[in-house]
Amino acid sequence: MKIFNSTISEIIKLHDNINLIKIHSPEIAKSAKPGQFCNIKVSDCNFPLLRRPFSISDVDGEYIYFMFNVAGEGTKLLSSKQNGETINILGPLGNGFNFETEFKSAVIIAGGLGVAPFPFLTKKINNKKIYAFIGGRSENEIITHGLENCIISTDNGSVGFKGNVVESFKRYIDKIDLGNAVIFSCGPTPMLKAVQDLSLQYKIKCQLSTECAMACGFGICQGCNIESAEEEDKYKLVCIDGPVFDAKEVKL
Amino acid sequence: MKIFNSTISEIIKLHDNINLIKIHSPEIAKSAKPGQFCNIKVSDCNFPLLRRPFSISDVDGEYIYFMFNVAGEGTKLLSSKQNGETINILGPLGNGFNFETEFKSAVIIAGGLGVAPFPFLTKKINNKKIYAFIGGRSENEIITHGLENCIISTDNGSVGFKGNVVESFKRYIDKIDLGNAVIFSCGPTPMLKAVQDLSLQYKIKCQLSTECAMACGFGICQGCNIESAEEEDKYKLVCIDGPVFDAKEVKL
Amino acid sequence: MIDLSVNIGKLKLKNPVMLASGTVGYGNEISNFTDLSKIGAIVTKSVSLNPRKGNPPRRIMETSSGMLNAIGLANVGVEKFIEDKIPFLQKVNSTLICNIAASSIEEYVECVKILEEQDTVKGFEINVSCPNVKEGGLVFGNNPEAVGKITEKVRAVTNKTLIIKLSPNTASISQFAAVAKKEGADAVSAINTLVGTAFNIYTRKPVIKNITGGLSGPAIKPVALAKVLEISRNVDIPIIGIGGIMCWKDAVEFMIAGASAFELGTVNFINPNAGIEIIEGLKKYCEEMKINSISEVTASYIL
Amino acid sequence: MIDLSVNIGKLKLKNPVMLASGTVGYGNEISNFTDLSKIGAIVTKSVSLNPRKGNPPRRIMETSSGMLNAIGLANVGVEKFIEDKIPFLQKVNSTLICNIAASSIEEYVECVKILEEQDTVKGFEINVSCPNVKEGGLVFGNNPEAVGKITEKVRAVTNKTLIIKLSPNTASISQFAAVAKKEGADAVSAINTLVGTAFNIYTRKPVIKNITGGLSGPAIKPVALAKVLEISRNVDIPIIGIGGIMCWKDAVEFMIAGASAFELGTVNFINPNAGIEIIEGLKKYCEEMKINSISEVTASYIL
Ligand SMILES: Cc1cc2nc3c(=O)[nH]c(=O)nc-3n(C[C@H](O)[C@H](O)[C@H](O)COP(=O)(O)OP(=O)(O)OC[C@H]3O[C@@H](n4cnc5c(N)ncnc54)[C@H](O)[C@@H]3O)c2cc1C
Ligand SMILES: Cc1cc2nc3c(=O)[nH]c(=O)nc-3n(C[C@H](O)[C@H](O)[C@H](O)COP(=O)(O)OP(=O)(O)OC[C@H]3O[C@@H](n4cnc5c(N)ncnc54)[C@H](O)[C@@H]3O)c2cc1C
Ligand SMILES: Cc1cc2nc3c(=O)[nH]c(=O)nc-3n(C[C@H](O)[C@H](O)[C@H](O)COP(=O)(O)O)c2cc1C
Ligand SMILES: Cc1cc2nc3c(=O)[nH]c(=O)nc-3n(C[C@H](O)[C@H](O)[C@H](O)COP(=O)(O)O)c2cc1C
Ligand code: FES
Ligand code: FES
Repeated sequence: MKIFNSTISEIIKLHDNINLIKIHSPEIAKSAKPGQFCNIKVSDCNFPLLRRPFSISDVDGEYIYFMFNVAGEGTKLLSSKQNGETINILGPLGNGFNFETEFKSAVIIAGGLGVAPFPFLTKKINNKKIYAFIGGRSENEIITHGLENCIISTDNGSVGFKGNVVESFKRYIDKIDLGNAVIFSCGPTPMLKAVQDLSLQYKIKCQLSTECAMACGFGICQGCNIESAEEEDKYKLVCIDGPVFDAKEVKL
Repeated sequence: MKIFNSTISEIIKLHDNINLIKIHSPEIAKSAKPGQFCNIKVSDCNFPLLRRPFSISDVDGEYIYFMFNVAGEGTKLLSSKQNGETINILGPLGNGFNFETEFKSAVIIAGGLGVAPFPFLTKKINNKKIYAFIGGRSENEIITHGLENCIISTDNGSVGFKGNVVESFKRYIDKIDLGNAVIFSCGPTPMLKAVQDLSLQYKIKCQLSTECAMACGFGICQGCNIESAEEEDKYKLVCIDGPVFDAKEVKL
Repeated sequence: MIDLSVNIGKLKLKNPVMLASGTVGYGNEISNFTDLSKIGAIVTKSVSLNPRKGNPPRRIMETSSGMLNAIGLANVGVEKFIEDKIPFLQKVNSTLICNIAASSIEEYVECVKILEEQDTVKGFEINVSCPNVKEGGLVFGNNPEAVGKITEKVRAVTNKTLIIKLSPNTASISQFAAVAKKEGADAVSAINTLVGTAFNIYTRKPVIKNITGGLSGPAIKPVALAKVLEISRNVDIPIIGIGGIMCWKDAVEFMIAGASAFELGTVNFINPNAGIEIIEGLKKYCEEMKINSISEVTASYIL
Repeated sequence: MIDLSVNIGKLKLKNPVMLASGTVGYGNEISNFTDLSKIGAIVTKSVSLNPRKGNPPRRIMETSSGMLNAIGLANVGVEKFIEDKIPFLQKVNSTLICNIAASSIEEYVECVKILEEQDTVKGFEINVSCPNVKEGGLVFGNNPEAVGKITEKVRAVTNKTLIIKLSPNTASISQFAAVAKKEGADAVSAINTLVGTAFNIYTRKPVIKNITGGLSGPAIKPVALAKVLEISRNVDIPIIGIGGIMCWKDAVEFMIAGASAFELGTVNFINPNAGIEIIEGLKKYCEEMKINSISEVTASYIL
């Protein structure tokens, strides 16, 4: 967990609006865990003011990858970077997924850009049976880059199952050995909430990678609070207690 | 005088820190006069907030040129533009040089980036005898691009006469037919002041292109005021009454 | 057809877009870039009884997402305003609001009396909040009694729409709005600029000759919105929202926070056609949100 | 060798760089990124008598060159602070200032009394100006009598350095500084955040759950500088400048405007090593300007 000036080696366009940025950062590559994120300064000046958090999407040797779409000013600036430019990265941050427990199958449930952390996770759990439920509004929101055994769904049915990703997963509930499975999920909060409800209902182990507005990303601003399911009198912080939470830990 | 989204066709490096940006803008090219300027939005977002004023350095067919150095955030952004990008330009603004009077020789006195407007002026007065006194702190501040008959000076003597550009000009005072000459000068305010004093002392016709902080560039903010030498009770505005003033008109 | 018209007191504007005092001059220069006849209202640069030279240079500087200005109410004076400026403004088919600055209550009254005769002038915006002049300005703007007095006295001499422009440099702006309402103002406008400064670290002098200046632009938008909301929650008076509006989304935020109309200031310097673009944006927003009349947006906040 | 040390009342700091309350936590997390032992002083997150959960999400949002926050003084309470946080802060070789928030004068006094016993705590910064809590906060911060009372009562129970942190949400900050001085404060710090808000134009709800938040960051720097200058010109009391400092140049501006020391807030989130970089910048500035002691810069403005 440090601040690095790292060199951008490539920006790869996965889709119209979805980019994969490859950065040379041996230190982060060495220590990063799937589900962790970095807080990136997208410009050299005071605008945009705050860093932008992005999940570490993949690690390959001394390189790290982030997957992002152009959402606003910050990601627009990021997408217009040139190869060879340096970029200021603070990380790795957060707890990451816990995949060192006993389980046989991994159920990935990702909505939209929620796939971002899963190429890295997929690499680390390649000895397990993986089901990757990937959902999006339409075909051009579906990214399967770096994933395995993808089961695709789109809201408009333009590719795969027509419906949301949770419905898509539900169709498999009988087919997967859920007692030995762990759900790893990332995506928009309403989706995470549905996954959480489902996991509690079916008593499936479940880890949710949450998102929220952040200022610092490392525990000093207290801006990223999330309601705890366990303690009434205290919030958890997404940046240091998360971003990955057990489904039982937080109220979404 | 309109707002245009124009395409950058090229950014040419004249020196380490000095750039010439070539922009396709038929409308401005058509109506521009030497000494006029444009107010350029260097980014697509609210930062930097204000436009940046730049003299029209040259016009060639449907293309216009601006010469600039990297001074701060705004010019840094400008210098990192890519060929083919569009840029928002408001102009042409200001009055420009008056070169349609009777005169035989033009004495250009330019300090540093003050040379910016003179390639264009040089083109328009190529039937006159031109003396272009070009000064800078050192060799890498000397730009002679688009100029004719340059007499160079540097503060550190690294090239040309050692001394400032006004001293450099003074050496020629006896050699030029000053009664039939007009001085056109642009550069830092202390230099302009010296030129002004000299012109008043020797009774040489003299036009000064001044610079100051501007918000709008077209007369609505009243931010660019300059003391008038003629009227006690009113300021002049650099953006619409200038930026070119007769040496007798303003107090520097 | 979406109804963009709004009412400020008795005054009906064709849309809520107003151009703020000091940021449109007297209309002529900006009309090179935009069609003023489409704009809801134009508020003139503050006019005072006598011409004012304004502050010496340097008057402006850019700050992070904002700018400081200390123009010092430079203006041609009421007489010349009527002679030289009104003829042009008359031809523009917008609504003309005259912003008045003064160093004494009598001067406000005198100015308004003179302009009351002018049919082209549809209303007054009383600037009690200019931070950049020695006399008047904030001396009035930070004193509720003075604001009450000015409102009362000016109200007595005009039947036109009367707007009091409030200073944000105060702990409780709604207190001032309440006073203005009580003394008969038709509306308040908020906010004028925040007092700010900057220093040159090598000369140790203030960058702005006047020492302090007024901060405007997107930097102040959150503050301006909070002030509008504060007035809206506490005083029942039409509010004209001002401060850092750059695009139609910002404008909608101000209306949600309580504004019946809004003024564009600093943005005019950067995009003199912003008013027209904002009108287009408002229309699309209303369509998307199924709003028939823009005035439904005013104070539609859900807290 | 340039002397970077400064005095705040009886307290000597090794340099004028302080880390602002609420933007360094209790020091542990930020110490991963910077060497706290080189920092002049660390001001803790506001501590209150009892633990506070703080406001529900969403607590923060970015604005143009600034951010809004409404953390709501979430903190562990004074007891746990002593138990859990002081041990770490003790080991850090900086100077520890405890920022105190409270809902009543008695609570301020009680808190200070308890912490007075702690040798590690070298001074108190009394937060009378938090805009994000229902009780206390600005209710005190906008009332000179209340600020006077708090200062007086707290002064009575501590011999440590006493700093009153002032609100900018007022017409005359120097009035508050004068009261603080009169009642025995050693210094004032200025400014806390400006009240601001933002709305989601589709839901029409405030973006920040607390409705309003405090605006910080470079957007407010000109306002903060003007407040520091105002105090400096009117009241003879050491000032700690705060508001939008991002780099050493900003810091120098604050010192020129009157500050004896300054606090870094929002910048810590973006560059947690900013304090160290600013120390380096100050040294170079002093060399270049032939300044022997940084304290010569304080209030060196030429108006
Ligand atoms: C732990 C974490 C991991 C993330 N991983 C990824 C990822 O791998 N790929 C990806 O594309 N996006 C990711 N995001 C979301 C990403 O941070 C936002 O898309 C990005 O900040 C938008 O910035 P902007 O300037 O383009 O948008 P703007 O909307 O202009 O940003 C304005 C402000 O809102 C905040 N913001 C906007 N959207 C979000 C959001 N969804 N979540 C949190 N804050 C937001 C920004 O940080 C900024 O402060 C992640 C967010 C978090 C918290
Ligand atoms: C009529 C006119 C013509 C000009 N022509 C040229 C030209 O042809 N080539 C060129 O390189 N420069 C020219 N300048 C100066 C140029 O506008 C500034 O260098 C530029 O604005 C600096 O912007 P920045 O963001 O890089 O610097 P910053 O210092 O970061 O700018 C901060 C603020 O200060 C203002 N500012 C900074 N320097 C100047 C300056 N010298 N004059 C006025 N305002 C300034 C900026 O506009 C901005 O608002 C001209 C200025 C004027 C008024
Ligand atoms: C250069 C400038 C000059 C101004 N002059 C006046 C003025 O004469 N009278 C007045 O009431 N307000 C004046 N204002 C304040 C604006 O009308 C407006 O209240 C303020 O700028 C905030 O809006 P903005 O952030 O959109 O600019 C001026 C503002 C600027 C930037
Ligand atoms: C997230 C956040 C939390 C803050 N919490 C406190 C606090 O608990 N007590 C306090 O006195 N000030 C608090 N502040 C105010 C800062 O200490 C500082 O006065 C303000 O942010 C202005 O400085 P800046 O612009 O450098 O951030 C907080 C500021 C922020 C941004
Ligand atoms: S983002 Fe700052 S504490 Fe979590
Ligand atoms: S720059 Fe606005 S009036 Fe000249």
